[in-house]
Amino acid sequence: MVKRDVYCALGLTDAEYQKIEEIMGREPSSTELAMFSVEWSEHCGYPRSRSLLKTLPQTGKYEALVGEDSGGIVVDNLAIIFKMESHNHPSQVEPKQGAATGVGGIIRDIFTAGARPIASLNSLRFGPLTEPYNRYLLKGVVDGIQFYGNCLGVPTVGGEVYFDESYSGNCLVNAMSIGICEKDKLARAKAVGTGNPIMYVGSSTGRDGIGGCSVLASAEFSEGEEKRPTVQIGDPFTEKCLIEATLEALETGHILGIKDMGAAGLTCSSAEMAHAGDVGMEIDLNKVPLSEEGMEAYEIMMSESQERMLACIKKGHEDEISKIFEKWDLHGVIIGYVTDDKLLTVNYNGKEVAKITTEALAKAPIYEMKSEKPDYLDKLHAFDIKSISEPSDYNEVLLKLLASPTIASKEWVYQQYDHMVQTNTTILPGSDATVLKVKGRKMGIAATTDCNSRYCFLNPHRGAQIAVAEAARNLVCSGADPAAVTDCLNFGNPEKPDRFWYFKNCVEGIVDACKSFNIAVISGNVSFYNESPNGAINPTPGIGMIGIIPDYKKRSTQYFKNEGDVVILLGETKEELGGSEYLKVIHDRVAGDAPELDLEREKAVQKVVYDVIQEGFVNSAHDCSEGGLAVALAECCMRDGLGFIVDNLPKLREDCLLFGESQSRIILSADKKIAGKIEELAKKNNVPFAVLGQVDGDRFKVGQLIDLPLTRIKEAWNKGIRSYV
Amino acid sequence: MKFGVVVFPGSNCDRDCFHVVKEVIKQPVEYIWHKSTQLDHFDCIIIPGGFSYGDYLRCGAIARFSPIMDSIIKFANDGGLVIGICNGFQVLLEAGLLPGAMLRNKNLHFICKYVDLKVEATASPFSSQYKKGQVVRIPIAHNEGNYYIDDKGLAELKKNDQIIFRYADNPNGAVDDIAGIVNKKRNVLGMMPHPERSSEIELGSEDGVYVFKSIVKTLTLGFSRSKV
Amino acid sequence: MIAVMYEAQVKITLKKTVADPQGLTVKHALEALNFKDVSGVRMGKFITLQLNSKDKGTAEAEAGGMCQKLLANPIIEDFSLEVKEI
Amino acid sequence: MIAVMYEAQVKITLKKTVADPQGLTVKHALEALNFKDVSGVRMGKFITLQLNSKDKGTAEAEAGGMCQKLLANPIIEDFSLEVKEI
Ligand SMILES: Nc1ncnc2c1ncn2[C@@H]1O[C@H](COP(=O)(O)OP(=O)(O)O)[C@@H](O)[C@H]1O
Ligand SMILES: [Mg+2]
Repeated sequence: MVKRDVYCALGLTDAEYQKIEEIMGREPSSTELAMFSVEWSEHCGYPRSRSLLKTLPQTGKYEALVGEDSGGIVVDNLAIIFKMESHNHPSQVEPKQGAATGVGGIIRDIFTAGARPIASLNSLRFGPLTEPYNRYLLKGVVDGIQFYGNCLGVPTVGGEVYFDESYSGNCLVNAMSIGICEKDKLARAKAVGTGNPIMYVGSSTGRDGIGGCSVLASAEFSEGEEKRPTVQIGDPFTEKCLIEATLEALETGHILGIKDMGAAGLTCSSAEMAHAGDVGMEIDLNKVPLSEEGMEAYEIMMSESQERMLACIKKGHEDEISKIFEKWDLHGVIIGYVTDDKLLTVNYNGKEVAKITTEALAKAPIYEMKSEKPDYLDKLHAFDIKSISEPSDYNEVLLKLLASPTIASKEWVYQQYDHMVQTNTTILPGSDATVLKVKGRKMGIAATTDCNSRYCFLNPHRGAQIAVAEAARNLVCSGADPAAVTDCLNFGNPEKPDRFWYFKNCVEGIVDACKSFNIAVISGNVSFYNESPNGAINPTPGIGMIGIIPDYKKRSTQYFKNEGDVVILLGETKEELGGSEYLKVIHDRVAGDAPELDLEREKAVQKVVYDVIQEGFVNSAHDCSEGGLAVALAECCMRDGLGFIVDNLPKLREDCLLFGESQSRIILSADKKIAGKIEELAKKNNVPFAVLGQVDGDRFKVGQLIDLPLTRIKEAWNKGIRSYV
Repeated sequence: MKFGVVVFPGSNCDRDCFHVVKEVIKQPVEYIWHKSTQLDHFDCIIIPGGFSYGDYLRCGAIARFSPIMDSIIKFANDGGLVIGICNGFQVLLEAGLLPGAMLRNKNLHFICKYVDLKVEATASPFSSQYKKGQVVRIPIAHNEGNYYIDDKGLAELKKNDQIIFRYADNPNGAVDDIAGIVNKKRNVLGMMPHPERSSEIELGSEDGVYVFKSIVKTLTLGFSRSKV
Repeated sequence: MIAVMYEAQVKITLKKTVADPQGLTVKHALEALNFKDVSGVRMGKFITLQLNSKDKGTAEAEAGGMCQKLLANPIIEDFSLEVKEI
Repeated sequence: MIAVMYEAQVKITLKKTVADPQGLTVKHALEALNFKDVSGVRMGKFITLQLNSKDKGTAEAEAGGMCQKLLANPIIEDFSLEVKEI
């Protein structure tokens, strides 16, 4: 009789255990129990989120590939595969290796689809840098990403870093990766053809992260340490060899299906490959290459050792394939074969240790979760701007905001990442979005990640919409047409109704926004239980978005380029401060409602900007985000050291005007003579258009409010993060 | 004229170098797997950047013992042109084809950014197409680019005019701002910056392409190693 | 400068339970170089600390504290310590 | 698998003449943590080799060879070696 504490330790509830006994029609073996526990964990089976995730749009204006480990789009026969994934809990415990193995995992998802990884991004969130452990986390995580990504030769070209109290005790590390291949070269994550051999490839299996994905990832951090995982050392060298070997092996056309052994390792890859192919699978654990002695069957099935994959090979070509992996000093051994009984049969030491229908494993139960709006929100929304006194010295306020780590330069971070390898990066990190060229094509691929979780905390539905809108805005500012989304949904404990209410509303927000932009959500990832003793993190529906530039030569950056160019603001600045960085940093308040968002206006603004860049009318384009108009203007000056004079400002309460975070605003710079043409286009799409002033000299002048030398602006912005590391 | 790009397990700039030779300077080029030892039909061997063997233990330390290295040493001793970029430079140091060693960057961080280089010597097969004293923009991307050599060795380098590139603003602590050197015979170049990353204007600079053009020039001028 | 009186030698090794990919790669390299006897390689750190503590006991306590607080990562590493007069 | 009989502990240190920026940074970090007694820090490598050599002499010779050939770079590093039965 399986003791209660056993399956509880595995993270299974009584109800789940009952269900398992029903399915099996008998008492499960310990191996079977372990397999269920990992497959039914939120991490693998999404029992608490699946019903909502189904509502995400799977089609859009670009041909979308959805459904397998990673998704993508197809643009004239080029498949662009991408996905974002979280590695939050491991990183909180051991930042360097946690982040490193996170990068490794997401990149495996890309090349197991047959695509060569061409770029990575990362979205990072920590508590305030005033706390030593948060500084340790920032340094460790960045070190882990550079250690792994640089070694692989996949450029890390973008991302974001936010700081907020809610991440103290539970940082977020979301890694995104992009890969490309000819559409007909795409690989599937399924097993097919009774009798075809199943091959284990990569490094050997040890007792790494056993139970990690169910026990670790689905238990919130109660005073951190107890739930310590068995941390793993990332092995980027082996992963690099794995990339080359896998792509070489796929070239032969004899690999019918292949899947990463990520969370839940062999259990997940075997069960899900079989289920996806509507077949069964029989494997012999004695054939699995082991790095430790005396491993139990359940340990081998649950091991999360990194840099491993499972492949289904066309019968008769085993040797050809394993030779390729051996050439790269990797294992390539047959451990089983495809059956027609739709059962996953696992043998060890001559005994059958598990026999489960793949359906039961791959289709975790779905739970309807209670959802309830937290009562504090109405009070927060009641916030009245008049309760905030207007600052007397706007120079000081601006410098303070520029030095706030969330806004400050991220150069210290991305300079540690090789962002140039593969020689496709035509817009380096630092501007709104990166732009990669594709060798042999005219087309460019732009990528960004965005999410303001403070907005989501104040208004999850609109906050999530803004995340999508801002990502699209960043792409448009670089000259791209927003094409598709991957999401990484980081939330607290879904069993708490208020947390789930946030999750539900954020998902709905993403759905609305993506439908409005007519773009598909092609892949994603859910990370629940992001909580610490001081409560849940801000709801953080990270949005990774890529855009397409028909001709990468028509790309744009955010930097002012020519003295005398006029500085133009598209969009409307409203009297709002809710959730702004200004309110937080200067007045230490998190209050109000998220900024208003009119998706129709947003699209109109983006259309105008896309068109003027295509027409070659503008010399720079930059969206207003955290810190509002003043900070955005400052960011336009940072690279080329050109200042400006803004003398024509809308009449508005001054702090709202300078630092309010009204959405759908973009700053352009262009030759005087062309301003008229831009104005026409704006009028035609009834987008508010204003010439604020002009690029000029080396000072930063905004009406009577701000007058600073660029050197001081830069200094503040550059020291924001560096002064802590 | 034929270029060869060496591929060690873990090399990751091999495809970038291959691309520049084939598509930018439009010369014949082949990959050379680190286990092959046949180099006779090559005129210039490129040891690319990356993380050969993960840079485990020490950058370039393990790659230095790949089967191909004995052939490369012979190729170099016979006067063949060999260029090691970044990790390739580190391999050449470990192999003793160039003097000195690499230490960790002074700031202890990986640094990826464009830097200004001063061309110190144009009398080499790799820099003839630059002007002496010219300042060029070529990116670096490394963890261990802090070049070390003892005073005696440094004096040698200077005496023989072996320093080809210096950093205008030393990013990594390298002795005497050294970014690239040649051997005494001047047929082996090692440089930390990545010329292949600055050979197309869309990438921000074309200054690096002249390293490759210099090689082509040298070879077309009938430079040929004594086939032993 | 105060005369240095003690030297602490700190050996930092990966916990037995943690796999060491670097060590494995180095092992393969050694085998390829025909060092046949090697059956395992583990990579670690060796740190030498110069201490001007008032006595050996203090030096040991100090060094131990440094290992726990900064030098070793208790989650994946073990350390051992040896202090001698110099 | 052959029973492992010897363990070689290899200490690899930077030559005195070579500057050690990492050691310096660690020293500053330690001072910042209020470890006042520390007057110098040098970072090195600690490598453990498992050897199934036929006798201690062979083990020492083998390990020494490994250090000279691969594990240490004589231009910047010194190594010391200790072999014991296990
Ligand atoms: N973690 C990171 N890794 C790489 N690049 C980053 C990271 N964080 C920020 N960046 C880069 O810094 C620049 C500014 O980031 P951010 O302030 O988030 O821009 P925006 O507000 O326009 O989204 C962008 O180019 C971004 O790609
Ligand atoms: Mg932006």
